[in-house]
Amino acid sequence: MGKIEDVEVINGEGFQLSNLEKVVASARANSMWPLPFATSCCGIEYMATMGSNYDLARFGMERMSFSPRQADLLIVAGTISKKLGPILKQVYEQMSEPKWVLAVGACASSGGIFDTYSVLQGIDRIIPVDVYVPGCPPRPEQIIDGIMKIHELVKHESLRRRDSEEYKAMLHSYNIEIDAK
Amino acid sequence: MQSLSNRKKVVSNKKMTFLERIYLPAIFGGMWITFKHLFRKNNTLKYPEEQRVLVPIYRGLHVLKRDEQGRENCTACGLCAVACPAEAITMVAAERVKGEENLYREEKYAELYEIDMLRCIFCGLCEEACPKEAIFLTDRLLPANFERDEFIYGKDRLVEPIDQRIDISKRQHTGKRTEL
Amino acid sequence: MVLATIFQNGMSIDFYIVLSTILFVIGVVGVLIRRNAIILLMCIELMLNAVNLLMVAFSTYFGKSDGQIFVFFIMVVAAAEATVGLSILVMAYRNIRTTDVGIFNNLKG
Amino acid sequence: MNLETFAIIMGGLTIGSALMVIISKNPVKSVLFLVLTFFFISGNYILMNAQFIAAVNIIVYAGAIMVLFLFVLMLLNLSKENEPKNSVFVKFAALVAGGILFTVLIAALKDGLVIAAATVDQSDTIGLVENLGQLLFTKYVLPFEISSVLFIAAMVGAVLLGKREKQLID
Amino acid sequence: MNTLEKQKSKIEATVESSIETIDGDIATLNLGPTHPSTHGIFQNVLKVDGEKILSSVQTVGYIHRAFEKIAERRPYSQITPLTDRLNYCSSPINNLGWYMTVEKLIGAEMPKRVDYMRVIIMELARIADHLVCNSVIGVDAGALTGFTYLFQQREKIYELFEEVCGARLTTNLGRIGGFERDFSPEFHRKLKDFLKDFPKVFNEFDKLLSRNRIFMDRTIGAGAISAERALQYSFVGPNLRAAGVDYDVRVLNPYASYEDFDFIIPVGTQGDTYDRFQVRQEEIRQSLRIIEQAFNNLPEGDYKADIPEFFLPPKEEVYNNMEALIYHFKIVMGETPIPVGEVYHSVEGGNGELGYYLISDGGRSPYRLQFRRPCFIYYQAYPEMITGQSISDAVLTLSSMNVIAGELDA
Amino acid sequence: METSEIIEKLLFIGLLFLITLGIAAYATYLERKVAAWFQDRIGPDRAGPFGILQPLADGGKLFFKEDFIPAAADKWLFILGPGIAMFTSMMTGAVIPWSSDIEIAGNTIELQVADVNIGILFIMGFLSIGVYGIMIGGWASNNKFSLFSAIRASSQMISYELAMGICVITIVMLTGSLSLNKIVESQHGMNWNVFYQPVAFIIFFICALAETNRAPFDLPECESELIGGYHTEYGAMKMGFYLFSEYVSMFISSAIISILFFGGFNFPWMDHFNGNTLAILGVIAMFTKTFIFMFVFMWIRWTLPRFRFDQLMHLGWKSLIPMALINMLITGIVIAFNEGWFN
Amino acid sequence: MQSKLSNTAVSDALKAKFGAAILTSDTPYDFLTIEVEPSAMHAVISWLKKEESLDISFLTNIGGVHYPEQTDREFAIVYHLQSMSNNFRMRLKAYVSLENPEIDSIVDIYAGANWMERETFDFYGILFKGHPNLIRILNEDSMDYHPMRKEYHLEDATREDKDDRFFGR
Repeated sequence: MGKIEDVEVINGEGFQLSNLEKVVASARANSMWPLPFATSCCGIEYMATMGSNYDLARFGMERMSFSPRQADLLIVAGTISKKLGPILKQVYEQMSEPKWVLAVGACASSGGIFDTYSVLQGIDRIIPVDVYVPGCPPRPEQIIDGIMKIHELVKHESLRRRDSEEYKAMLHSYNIEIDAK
Repeated sequence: MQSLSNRKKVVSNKKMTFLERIYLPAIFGGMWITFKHLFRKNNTLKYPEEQRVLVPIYRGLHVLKRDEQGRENCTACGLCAVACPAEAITMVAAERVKGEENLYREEKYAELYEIDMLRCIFCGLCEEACPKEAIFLTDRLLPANFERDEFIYGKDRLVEPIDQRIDISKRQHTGKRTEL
Repeated sequence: MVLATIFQNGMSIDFYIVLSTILFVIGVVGVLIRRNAIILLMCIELMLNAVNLLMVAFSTYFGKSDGQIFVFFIMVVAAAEATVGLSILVMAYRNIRTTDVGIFNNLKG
Repeated sequence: MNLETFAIIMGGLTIGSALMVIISKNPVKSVLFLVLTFFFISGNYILMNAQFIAAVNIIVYAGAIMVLFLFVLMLLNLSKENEPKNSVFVKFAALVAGGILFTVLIAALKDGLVIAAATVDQSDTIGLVENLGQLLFTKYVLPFEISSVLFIAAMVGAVLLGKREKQLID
Repeated sequence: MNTLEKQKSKIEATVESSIETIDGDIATLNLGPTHPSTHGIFQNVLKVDGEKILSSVQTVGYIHRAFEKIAERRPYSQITPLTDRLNYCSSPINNLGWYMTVEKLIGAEMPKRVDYMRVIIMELARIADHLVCNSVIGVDAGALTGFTYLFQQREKIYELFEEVCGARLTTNLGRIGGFERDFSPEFHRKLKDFLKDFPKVFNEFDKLLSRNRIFMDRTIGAGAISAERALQYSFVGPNLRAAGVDYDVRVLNPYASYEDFDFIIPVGTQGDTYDRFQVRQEEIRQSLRIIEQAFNNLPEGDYKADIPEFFLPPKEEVYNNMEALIYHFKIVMGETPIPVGEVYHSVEGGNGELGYYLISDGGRSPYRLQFRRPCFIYYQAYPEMITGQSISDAVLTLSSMNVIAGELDA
Repeated sequence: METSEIIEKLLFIGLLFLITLGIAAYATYLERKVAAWFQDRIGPDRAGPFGILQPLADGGKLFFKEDFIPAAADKWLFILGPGIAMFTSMMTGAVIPWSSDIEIAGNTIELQVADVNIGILFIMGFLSIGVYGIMIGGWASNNKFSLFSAIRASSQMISYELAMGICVITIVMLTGSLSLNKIVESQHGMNWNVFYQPVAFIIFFICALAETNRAPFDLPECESELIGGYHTEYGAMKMGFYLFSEYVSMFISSAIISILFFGGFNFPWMDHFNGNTLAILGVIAMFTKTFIFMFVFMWIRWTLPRFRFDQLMHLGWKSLIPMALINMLITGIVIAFNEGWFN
Repeated sequence: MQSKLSNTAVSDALKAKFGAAILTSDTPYDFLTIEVEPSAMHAVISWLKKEESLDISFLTNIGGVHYPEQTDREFAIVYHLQSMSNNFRMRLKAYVSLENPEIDSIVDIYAGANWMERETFDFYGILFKGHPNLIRILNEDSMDYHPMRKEYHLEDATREDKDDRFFGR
């Protein structure tokens, strides 16, 4: 994810899905339970997205899973410092497959204005990111846009992808072992 | 403690009346409030299908303006890059050569102009800093994307297309002031 | 709905005598071999239940309700015993941090 | 499958789960097996058409007493398998004692049966609520009241025991 | 040693070792860093006996972003986006407080109109801040619906900010010396609508929780702190007022013409969660009053002060006027001379006295800029407030203190 | 029993099973929609028209999610927990009379799986062991939050069962039978128990909220304190089972409330109908009442804040049980008076 | 609202009480600023709190400043104090050297000073004697320097996507 692989999933062989896979993929897309890893400003915009005016529930996402075991989508909203990095990685490792990561806002995606000694310059240094949402903080529309992008990804993912060698190799490049939960 | 300001007023009353003690009236009152909302029209924006009209001065995606003759305004002075708190702007200046007068308004122009949209915090300081009416923030939203590289917006995506001009006339930094 | 009892279907009472005796003996053996006080209490419950089973079996077999009434009283005693026993255990655990009867035994005096 | 085989299988399961109660290393599992045992015993009650007793057995034993046991186990966090072992000799002695007890009990009960055999009257309605209630509030009304007193005493005792002394906290 | 003694020592050994190995009824519970109730990232390691908290140790700094270090490397104008991200629930207050600090340093006088406009913006921001806090108390207590009602109103405040500055949350609103632009007619219309609609919804929310016994039982006595202890811990803002001290920077050290407005300072009695909730509720009402007063008496005048060396000239002049162009370059490059000196200025932020301690050596960026961050200071009282209470109380106390991670960790 | 009778019963059980599952699944949908309506939102609307495929999407997703058992957990009990939760809540439905008998092609079909003469005790029994699902799951997860939740759940359920049982006893005193069928029959037309026992109804309703772990008594799984409570460590379909069982028990509890207090399948002017029409109208009446109560369950959840644990215990032991006892005493005296004991 | 105390009154009172320990007194922007001998700081703050006529009993904040050019006075520790009843604010400063950056902790006077002092330690490495738990608070424990000192870089060295030439710094 995050890396070259995505493109393959969308354009390559993963594109031809069987009917079952299509059904499962659309079920997954319509029922993504998010784990909001909200640390700062973007968390407030995420709350606004949850609220009545934008209503994440429309996407079947109002059930927040604070337990990583039940979550499908890790929404990282806000600054991730170097002190927090290992915790984020642990949360990611605890999530069950299939899992996706949405980096919301400049800080989570790249460090934003906080190019400092204490801030991680983008969470993609420690975990694979599927979709980045720009903005500081992004408007709820943009967060929803990111979620739609994730849906696009989910709907084109084959059931076997998570067992593939490429996927394992990709995780390995982040020092994440499949069994290390 | 004595009052510091002479304006103090105790606002929290912790004594419960009998009706409050037996839970039910308050519970039914609360349920009545939520019940009324059952019939209220929701004001949810169905986002991808409906779009909210943003204020004209919204600080969204940048645009590099052209003048009336379609020439790029930017003269690569670098003020925007200096003013950027996120250090997201990169530019390489070049001298205009003969024959390019219809492309660039000033004698210098930006050969390369990149904004790292993931770094950008949309504070609008570049717009304020620009002395040449070249860079503006607009009321367009930046889409999410899959790859970090795709957020480096070069001139291909920043400069307004010559046939689809972007209206920024309502922003205050155009020199016109919105009157009350 | 009223079903025919198992004895009317030709079952012998011996079966229940053996069954409840075995259960009772399992309870006794449990008391003897385990050292965790909570398990001991549980084994006592098991023994009481073995007796209950026999009571009900006899009561049905003889067509007298008295046996079943006694089951209620046994249950009452069992419940009372469990509450008091467990609260003693919790109390003891708070003081000596164990539920090992071996250590309870040594704490006298 | 007739009722008899059904009863025998049920009996076997009862014994099996009762054995697991004392064999399981983990007290929580012991509790769960005991609950299972109670279920099988209730099954036996139903076979004898003692429906009321069966339901009460589940409600009281499985639903209340065993929940209490489980609650205490969880409260004290005793789930770790750190119970000290008795010696093999003790275990052997316990088995022998159990065997002897078994023989004696069987013999005694068998005798009792022969004496009473004459009075057999296999009615299928004695387990019903009406009959039990009638008996409980007429013939056994005194024991019934006494048992309620016992309950109150047990409750008071449990509350007093459970109350932590002030000094312990300070 | 005889057998009896041996036996005794053996027992004692067993008992002792079992105390060590079995942690029994005292458990360690990790509240955070990603626990749902923290609403930000900080950690509380609780020692609990059953549900009762015996002690608590906090770890903070999980989103430390080195604001004060950044501030030493950025020109004055670029520090505003930093202040946005301090207490992000009410960033305009931080923005304007920062401008006022710089204005104090350079000795600029603001026109009345700027002051009044600032008051309107700051009070709106305060409402937004308190709305988040109080609705989150509801969410943590299990009543989600009130949160959604209030957030619809909060969205309206966002729209107002958008009208002024073009952004919702991290506003970067205004400039040193005034505003970027005047309030637009649309802003006036929206503000009128807001003042009309908001009280209804707000009262609905109030009715849902305030006098509901379940909520009262949950909050009364939860996380109480006496006025003496609160002062010891340098509490300020609503949390101090809940303890009964009517300290408010707006009244005692008025800035931005706050002395012109009539409002009361709501206080509580015991400093518990219910007091904090009620104080914030009343402050929202008072803020509405202030906004009404300021809005109805909005003076005529310019939306900026006359300080050409600091306030960017209008674009028209930059294009046409050499002097303006020079000012423009100087301001953007940060080369305008700034007086040497040190100032301390404080405003009443969403969480209390938000102070700016600025040392200038005349350079383009501050020599030292320290933020007095109320969250950081009062969060250290949290263990004292929750010791002896239950986990549920601790959760509610945390949300009622309105600890904002951005402000806490800087 | 004849073979045809057994087949008929099996068919009915299968049908009931499917209906219960379907209703539970759509209760999740309804809950999300109702919450959305209360909160001025839209709720799920992208999975199918009006989002009606939302439960299927959730189910499909959970089914294909990685099934994970934490290394520190007790494997068998970890699996057993959700199983028990689901089983106990489904079993309760077995004794509920859905309507009067129906006649198809000359066969009389009872719309009840088993007319046990101690039906109400059967329900109480399964309710009381329902807590095992939560306790086992919470304990087996080997997570402190789960354990806390398990402890909370067990003490909460035991406490509220008492008051609930006392309310049931008052109803039994009125009816004179433990059979649900008899209880329903005694409330013919509009002769509903709620008019005689309003206090018992309120207490029973509160206890039902507590027994099904619904707000304001959802302490075992309140997310602001215990993350997910007993199901913190559960993912995939096992967690789905837990969520599902909550809705199944909500459905069954609503059915029981309508049977005990609102006349079950009785409805006003039912004497004008007979035979199959009566039975079908009865089914409709029964389901209408059940759905109304499910709605009220949701309504309460989205309105009220939750209790603190000690306050919950106080409410149970110090208010509800004494009130229920006094209510039972008064009922007994009135019944005795009516039967002429004091003459 | 007007302050009930004047700057001169407070500084005179302090000079009368502590004499030589009060090094300088200034009022930049009408804000009383007093430099105190580091060793006397604890006593001064404690006295200000106890003295009822002044009642300067609220600690606003504590911060450090690094002046690398001033030898032996590299670090300033700045205390902002406040009297709520008199509506009066003042600033106390003490300078310590780079070799021996030590000052007495005031946690025993103000409980709220705990984290402020920890933060100052974290940022500058100033040691507060008598502090109960002087460890890093905001930064990682593994950090081996005090980042707010002027000689250390602000930036994260790992950022690749920027060209410093453009930013005039």
